[in-house]
Amino acid sequence: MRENISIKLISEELNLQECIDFVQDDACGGIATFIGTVRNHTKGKEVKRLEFSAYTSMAIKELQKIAERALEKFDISKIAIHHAEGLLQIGDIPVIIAVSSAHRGASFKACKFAIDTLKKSVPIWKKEFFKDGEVWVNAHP
Amino acid sequence: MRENISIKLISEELNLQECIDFVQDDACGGIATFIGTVRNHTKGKEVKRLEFSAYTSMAIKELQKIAERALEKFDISKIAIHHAEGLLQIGDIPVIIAVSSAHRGASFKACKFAIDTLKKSVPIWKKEFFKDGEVWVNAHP
Amino acid sequence: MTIKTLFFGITRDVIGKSNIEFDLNEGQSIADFQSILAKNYSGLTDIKSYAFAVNEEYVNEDYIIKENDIIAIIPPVSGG
Amino acid sequence: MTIKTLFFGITRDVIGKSNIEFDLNEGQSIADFQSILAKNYSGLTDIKSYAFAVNEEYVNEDYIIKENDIIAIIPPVSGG
Repeated sequence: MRENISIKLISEELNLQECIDFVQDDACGGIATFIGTVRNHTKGKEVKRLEFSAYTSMAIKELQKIAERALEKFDISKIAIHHAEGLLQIGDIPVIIAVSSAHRGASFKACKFAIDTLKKSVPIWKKEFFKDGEVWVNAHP
Repeated sequence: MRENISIKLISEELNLQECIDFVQDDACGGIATFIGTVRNHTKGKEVKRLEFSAYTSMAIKELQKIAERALEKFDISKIAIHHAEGLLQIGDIPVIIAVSSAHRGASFKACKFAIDTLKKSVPIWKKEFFKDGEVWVNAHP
Repeated sequence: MTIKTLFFGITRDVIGKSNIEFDLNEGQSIADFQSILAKNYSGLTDIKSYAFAVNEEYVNEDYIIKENDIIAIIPPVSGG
Repeated sequence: MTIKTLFFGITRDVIGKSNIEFDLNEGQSIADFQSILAKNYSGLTDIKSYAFAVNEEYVNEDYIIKENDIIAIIPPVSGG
């Protein structure tokens, strides 16, 4: 792993400060972050909890690729992408992305690129649990 | 102050977790943040430290206006804008902006709007200290 | 040749297993394999769409499956 | 009327004071006041530009200064 990239896919609670500390760089003027939070509803239905499962080895490779592409595309210094696996409750944090850059525009763009791409390409799946059942998100037409 | 806005302009260290906890909302899917960090150089010159001073009462009003405009312009839930006053060292955090929203696009946009506007309109001034002198940023033609 | 196939997310629920070994002929493509899957597991047709990865990299339909490949069925992802 | 004026950032350094009371006539605008300032404090002309606030709100040149107003000289801001 390159020294300006931190990738994690773990069953423990994600640590925001760890991501900030990783990307913090004395040559940088700012850090943009995106912190996912588990929502209590989806399409009007109350969500009780979520479960994330992953093709872990491939997911880590895909996360790494996103980080590398972000470093190529944008004038940024460091990037951390941490994602949780397993059961999450409402308000828990499934994902943290943090990006540092000398000028803030680049870190905003890279952060948005990373979360948008993650949601399209990384083999991680979310199951939503309702009072009356459970559903794999995005799975059905 | 509205219950979905947290504004601070303080001499103590800013607290990222406090901003996150304030904007965290069970109805929201994500939080975008911007964290300013003191850079060790400016235009090729090494910066030793910074000092922020403010027209405090007016600055708080202007910060509040930015937060209110962000809530009007974007589909966001809550916003925190915390800014530091006084002496800061390299790596210290002069500003934190955190925004929560149901859908992530809105919080990214609002966060960028808030920092861009803050840098244009809020009566806070930064003095950079170099080895051989000090300069008010943006002051001279 | 015997090819190991991994199932995730909804496809794992539909198939009822996390992995299956398939007997394939040399020269068969991912498209060929998809037909075999669809024939054997009709439940898969209820899924919006799914992609394939071989050895942890996405591949397209034309990919020719090789000995020792590990195929993964990737239903629509929903991380983040 | 006596009008209190506040100085911040570089203007405070140039003037050497954080506030000054000026004697102004009724009906004078911010533009008039700016001329008075420029005449008395030539150092201000070295500054890129500066704005004015009255009672903690930005005002433009046309604003007519009123009794009890508190004027603030706002040099280019650099927060964040």
